[in-house]
Amino acid sequence: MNEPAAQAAGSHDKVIGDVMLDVNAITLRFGGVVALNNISFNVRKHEILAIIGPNGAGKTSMLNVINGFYHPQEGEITFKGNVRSQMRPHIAASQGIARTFQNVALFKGMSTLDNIMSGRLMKMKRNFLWQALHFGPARKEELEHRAFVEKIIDFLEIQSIRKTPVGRLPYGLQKRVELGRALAMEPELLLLDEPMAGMNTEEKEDMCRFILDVNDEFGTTICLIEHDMGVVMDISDRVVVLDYGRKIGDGTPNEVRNNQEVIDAYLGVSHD
Amino acid sequence: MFYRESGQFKSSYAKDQAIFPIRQDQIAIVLILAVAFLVVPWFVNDYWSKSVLQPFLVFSIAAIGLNILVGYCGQISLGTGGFMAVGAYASYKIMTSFPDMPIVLVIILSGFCAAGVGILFGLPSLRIKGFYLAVATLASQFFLIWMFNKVPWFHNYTMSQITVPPREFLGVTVTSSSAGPAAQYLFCLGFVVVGAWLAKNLVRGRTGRSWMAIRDMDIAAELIGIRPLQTKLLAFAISSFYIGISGALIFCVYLGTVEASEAFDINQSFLVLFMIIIGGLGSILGSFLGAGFMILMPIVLKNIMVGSFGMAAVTAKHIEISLMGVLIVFFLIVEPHGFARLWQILKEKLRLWPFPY
Amino acid sequence: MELLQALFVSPFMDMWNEPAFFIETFTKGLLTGVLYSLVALGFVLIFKASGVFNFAQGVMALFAALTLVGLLEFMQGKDMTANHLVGMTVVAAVVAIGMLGLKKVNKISSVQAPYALLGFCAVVGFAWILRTIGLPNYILIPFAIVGTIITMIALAYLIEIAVLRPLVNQELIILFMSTLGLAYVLEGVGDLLWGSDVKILDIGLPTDIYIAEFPFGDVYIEQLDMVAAVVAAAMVIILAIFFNKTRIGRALRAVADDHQAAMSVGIPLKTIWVIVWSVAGIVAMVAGVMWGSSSGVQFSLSLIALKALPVLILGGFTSIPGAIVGGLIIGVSEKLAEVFWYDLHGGAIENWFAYFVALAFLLFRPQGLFGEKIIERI
Amino acid sequence: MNLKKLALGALAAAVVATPMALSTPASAYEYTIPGLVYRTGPYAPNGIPFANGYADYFKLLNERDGGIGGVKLNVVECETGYNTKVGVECYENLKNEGDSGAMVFSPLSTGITYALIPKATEDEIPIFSMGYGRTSAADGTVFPWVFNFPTTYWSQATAFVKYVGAQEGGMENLKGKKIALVYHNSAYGKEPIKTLEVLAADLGFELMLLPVDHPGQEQKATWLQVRRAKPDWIFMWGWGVMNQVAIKEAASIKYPMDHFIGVWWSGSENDVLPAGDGANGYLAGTFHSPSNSLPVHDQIRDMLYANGNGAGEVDRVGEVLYNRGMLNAMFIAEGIKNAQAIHGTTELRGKHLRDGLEAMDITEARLAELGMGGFTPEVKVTCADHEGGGPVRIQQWNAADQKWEWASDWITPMSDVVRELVMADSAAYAAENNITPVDCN
Repeated sequence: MNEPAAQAAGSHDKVIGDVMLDVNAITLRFGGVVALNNISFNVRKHEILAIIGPNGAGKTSMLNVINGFYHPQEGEITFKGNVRSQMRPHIAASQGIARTFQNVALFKGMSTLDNIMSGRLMKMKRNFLWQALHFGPARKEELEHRAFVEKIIDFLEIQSIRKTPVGRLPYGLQKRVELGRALAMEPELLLLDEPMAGMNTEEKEDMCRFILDVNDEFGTTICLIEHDMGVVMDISDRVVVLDYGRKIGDGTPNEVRNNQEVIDAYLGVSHD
Repeated sequence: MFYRESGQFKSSYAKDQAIFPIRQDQIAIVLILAVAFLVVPWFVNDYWSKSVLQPFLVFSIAAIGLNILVGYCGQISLGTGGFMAVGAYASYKIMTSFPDMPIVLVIILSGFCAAGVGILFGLPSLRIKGFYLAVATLASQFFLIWMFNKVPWFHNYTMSQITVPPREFLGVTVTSSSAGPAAQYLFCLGFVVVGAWLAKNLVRGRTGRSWMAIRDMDIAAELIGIRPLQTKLLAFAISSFYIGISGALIFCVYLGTVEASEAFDINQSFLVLFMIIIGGLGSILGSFLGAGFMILMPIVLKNIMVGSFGMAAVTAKHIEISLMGVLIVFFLIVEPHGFARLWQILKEKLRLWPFPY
Repeated sequence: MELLQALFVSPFMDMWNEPAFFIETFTKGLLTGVLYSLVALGFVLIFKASGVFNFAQGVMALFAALTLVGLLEFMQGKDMTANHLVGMTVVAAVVAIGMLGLKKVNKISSVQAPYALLGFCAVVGFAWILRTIGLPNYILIPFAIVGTIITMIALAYLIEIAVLRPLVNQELIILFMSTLGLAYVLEGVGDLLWGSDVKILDIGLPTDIYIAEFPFGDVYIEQLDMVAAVVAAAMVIILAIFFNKTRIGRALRAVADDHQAAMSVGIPLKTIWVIVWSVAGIVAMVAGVMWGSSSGVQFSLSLIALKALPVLILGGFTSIPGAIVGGLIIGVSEKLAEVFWYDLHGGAIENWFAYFVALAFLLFRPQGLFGEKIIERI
Repeated sequence: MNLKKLALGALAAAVVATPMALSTPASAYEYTIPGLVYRTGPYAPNGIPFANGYADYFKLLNERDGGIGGVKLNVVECETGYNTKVGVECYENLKNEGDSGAMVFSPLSTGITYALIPKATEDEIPIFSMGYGRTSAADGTVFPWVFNFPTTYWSQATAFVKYVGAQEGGMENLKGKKIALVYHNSAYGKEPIKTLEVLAADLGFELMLLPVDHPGQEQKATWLQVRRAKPDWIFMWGWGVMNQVAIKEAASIKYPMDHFIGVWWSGSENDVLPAGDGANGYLAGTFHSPSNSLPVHDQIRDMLYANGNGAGEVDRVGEVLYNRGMLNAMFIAEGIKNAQAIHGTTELRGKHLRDGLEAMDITEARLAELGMGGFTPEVKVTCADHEGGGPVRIQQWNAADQKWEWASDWITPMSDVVRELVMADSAAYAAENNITPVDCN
């Protein structure tokens, strides 16, 4: 955590591993609307993959499919060698997929600390009877996880709002807490849905730094959606471009930047 | 002035996570418990015990139970009366079938019976949400009451009005009318204190957090790995467990005789719901404050109007009903988050006093 | 085996063997369902426009019926106790306040503040004059009905000021509980003003029965129920026209769709709420009259709200056709179940059976029969 | 802030405590007569006239006779709303009220009666549940503190069957007849079932049970059943709105009203008036006259209502439930008078009144003295028999004159049947609660 901030993409040397998540020919329909049309791509271990595309391109739907919230009509997903076409979100979570949301999906009635602690729920094993007694193993477990969560709080520099109900926090901080909750799950794959939306430049820089640090230090694979092209080009190792439910580009930032189809899709649509 | 937390440093997470992290609170709670356990029993008479303290205590348990379901897990239930009836009739059946069973065990077992029934009627909560669920839980209310009224096995083939036989706890009679006011009060108090402590532990731990996650945003909760069905059903079970214990205590200790369709009708469901909303959703303390308000307020109003102003009982009752309504609306407007929130605000002010900012 | 027989075979054989009785049961179920629908309609109107699950709807029906009877008895020259006189005065005062309210809602009426006082005197005076002259009932009854409608409008206005406005944007459960508080207030005040005796409500509705003769037997139908069905149908048609054809109706639908958006295009939310609660109050009055005519007006009238709840979840909280169809389904199914499956359960199952029917529907359509489909987004 | 809260709390506590502290230092000894009334809630229409009759009679005694033996009667009403919880609160609140403490409780609710029986036994205050409550309390050896004279639900059920038998031309003609029981689906409504089942087995009639759930606003299905099964007779154990709706529904299926008999809680003016002419001929059991023109009524009108002291409206004096409240009060007053004679003092408490109630022996001559000639049959209570085995009479509604009229003579219940059931039930209660029966010899 003492590493200096924002490094440019590719300038840090890291080992991109094997394919971790393989999305194969996914098609998702809502009634007559085709939200995703025969999409295939993969995410490799330890990389930062960005999914970009104009509004309504199906980016969020794609994340929803990956973590089991939407069930695609066709295609399959292979995660860490397990093939599946449909599953419940909590199973995705237990396999190591965590995510944040476009519109912050924190538990508004709970404090920052409790929100992040809730990310540890799956790791806590003692049943409710032990907890009711708050004694022995349950107490020990609670304190261990508290210690872990405190590390995340330190990492995200949100110590001062530890006990504040998140409903009262400004948007930027809420996004940070949400990242904290996802990190608390110690995920292998972290899905971030527009982590920087609605932030000012300074907050964006902070968030970039956190993302890169997570990728670096915890070795977490990250798949993110972002509209800010500057950010995308800076931090991602690879970019997938969606438009109207189709994949129109897939490659390194530089490749994508020069892809004619992508340029067409974005023509006239200025995103910063 | 007296209420300061400055200078109290928490040197471990354990201390920070204690139920009462602030020393003044610790002292206060010890004092309250000491008074409740050691002082009150010497002074309590029949009137205080039967009309004020016992209903307050047993309804506090029910309020804690319902608060777990509604306040923490966000599932609105109007079936409280039905689950209370399960507790009451279960305790009657267990008591008469196994006359030698200790009364504490009887009441706890009754709680488990209610928990089982709660799980059963909690099943629709997976698909039905919000007010649809609230109204659907009325099905349990009406069905359970009908069943206890209908099936003679539940009341040992006599009248549907069941009466508690005398039972002893630690050599002192606690059920039936031969029990003294202090004994009954202490018996209820014991359940309340243990129940509140266990509930507090639950809601501040992993279980409570998964409930609150479901309450605040069930979709997101599922995405961080919470299983909605299990979590909701656990809330239904534990909530019904408390409510069942409360029902068993109402039957065994407080009233001594009940009839399902009268003692546990839908008004009880609303009463307990009022308690937790006036007291504060998602707060154990609020359950107590709400129960206190809803039990004490009518008595206070009545005694002011009849006792002090000499009003006719009936006029006083009409005014009391209206006033209760007005007070409820008033408190909802003043602080929709209940007395518990008011108390919290007061504490924050006290901490800063005499400097308002 | 016997259980299966009693469950699946003999009831249907009974229906087949006794066609006249089956028709009668079915018809009575439908007609009862209409009465349930009337109560449910009030819930739906309010929920649609203000998102409030108004538990006071039953008590509003009681309150309206009490006011109607009270006014009527007053004008008929019945001996008044002090309470009744106070009651009359309070009703007049409420009406006056209501007129003040109408002034604010000046798009509908241009009543000025001083006229409120005049209105107050007019109500009391007019009622008093009618009382003194001793007019026949067919003149008094319309006046009493109009008086009650005005009272319900005034009540809606008061509720908007005292309950809805301070609680705007609160959570739904808080609003729900506030209507329970409101129910207490109305119950206490109603009792205080008009006493809690049974009052006989006779506004000239028929009490006899209609006998339909079939070759296979006679079918008895109460005329009161038929009137209720006609009135309910008329109300639904009027409401449909009101909602679809008038300017206010369009505004109402806009509010129902999206409060914020409606406000942003200049629809006065508060006015809309007053209107909706007034309409619900009038619906409550009709329900109160229909139920009160058969049992007398008394506290129990307020408990009919409980019969409307399963209708609500079955039909959907936001759907007027849902309330109607839901009412009919509940009415018919509970009557058939109670009567033809009697041997199995021994009676008195209607209270919970309606909920189970609704629950069964809900498991397939969690948003109710006609409710809008819930799409989960994140 | 804190102080303010504390002060408020203290105030609240003081207010709660007031009724206990406020035992007014009376100048003269007074009897506290608790009136557990319900003038609110779903059963208020029935509770109000009863409470008025009860209060008026005691007031009359104070006005006319200066109390009983010179001791004034202080009726303290407590509103229960027919709710057991509140009833218990009322009991605890009133049991030590005044010099005498509560003399006797008449809860007028099955639920409250059941709840108070063990408590009152413990506190030695008699319960007088006149014609309601726990029927087996008629066994004075197990329930020495409970009285339910002049008659009980079970006696009434047998009296109904006897009446029907007489109408059918002999008990043997009951064989093969069908009798439906429409009942309030609660402990109260289920009271007669066992008795009727025993009689059905004995006499060979068929018993059909039709429960109606509280409140009974909607009974179409029940009456469809009746229309289908066409029972020869209908008995009804109803209360509150259930009565009005049932009578209306019966009329609208053209059921012969003179074959429809209500319990004494289903036979008041309230119950029949909403049905209008349809209710004409409806029958109901009772244990007192429906007259409103006995001397005692005139005295109440003259001495109370003329001076604006009446509890209700003057034209409702003498209604069925009003009379019943008055009768309840009369029995209590006679009990007090007996107790004064037995104990030789006027400074009585509840435990003394018990002896007075147990010595209850009301003769026609005594009734005439009280201005109640022919109001109720003679009653004699003994240590073992707290019911008095009183007869039941059937009254019939005359819709044209809006009056209840006698439809039968006094019918003696089948005491042997009832007594056997009473003994069995009270023995079970005694066993369950470790009660040793009192020796009455």
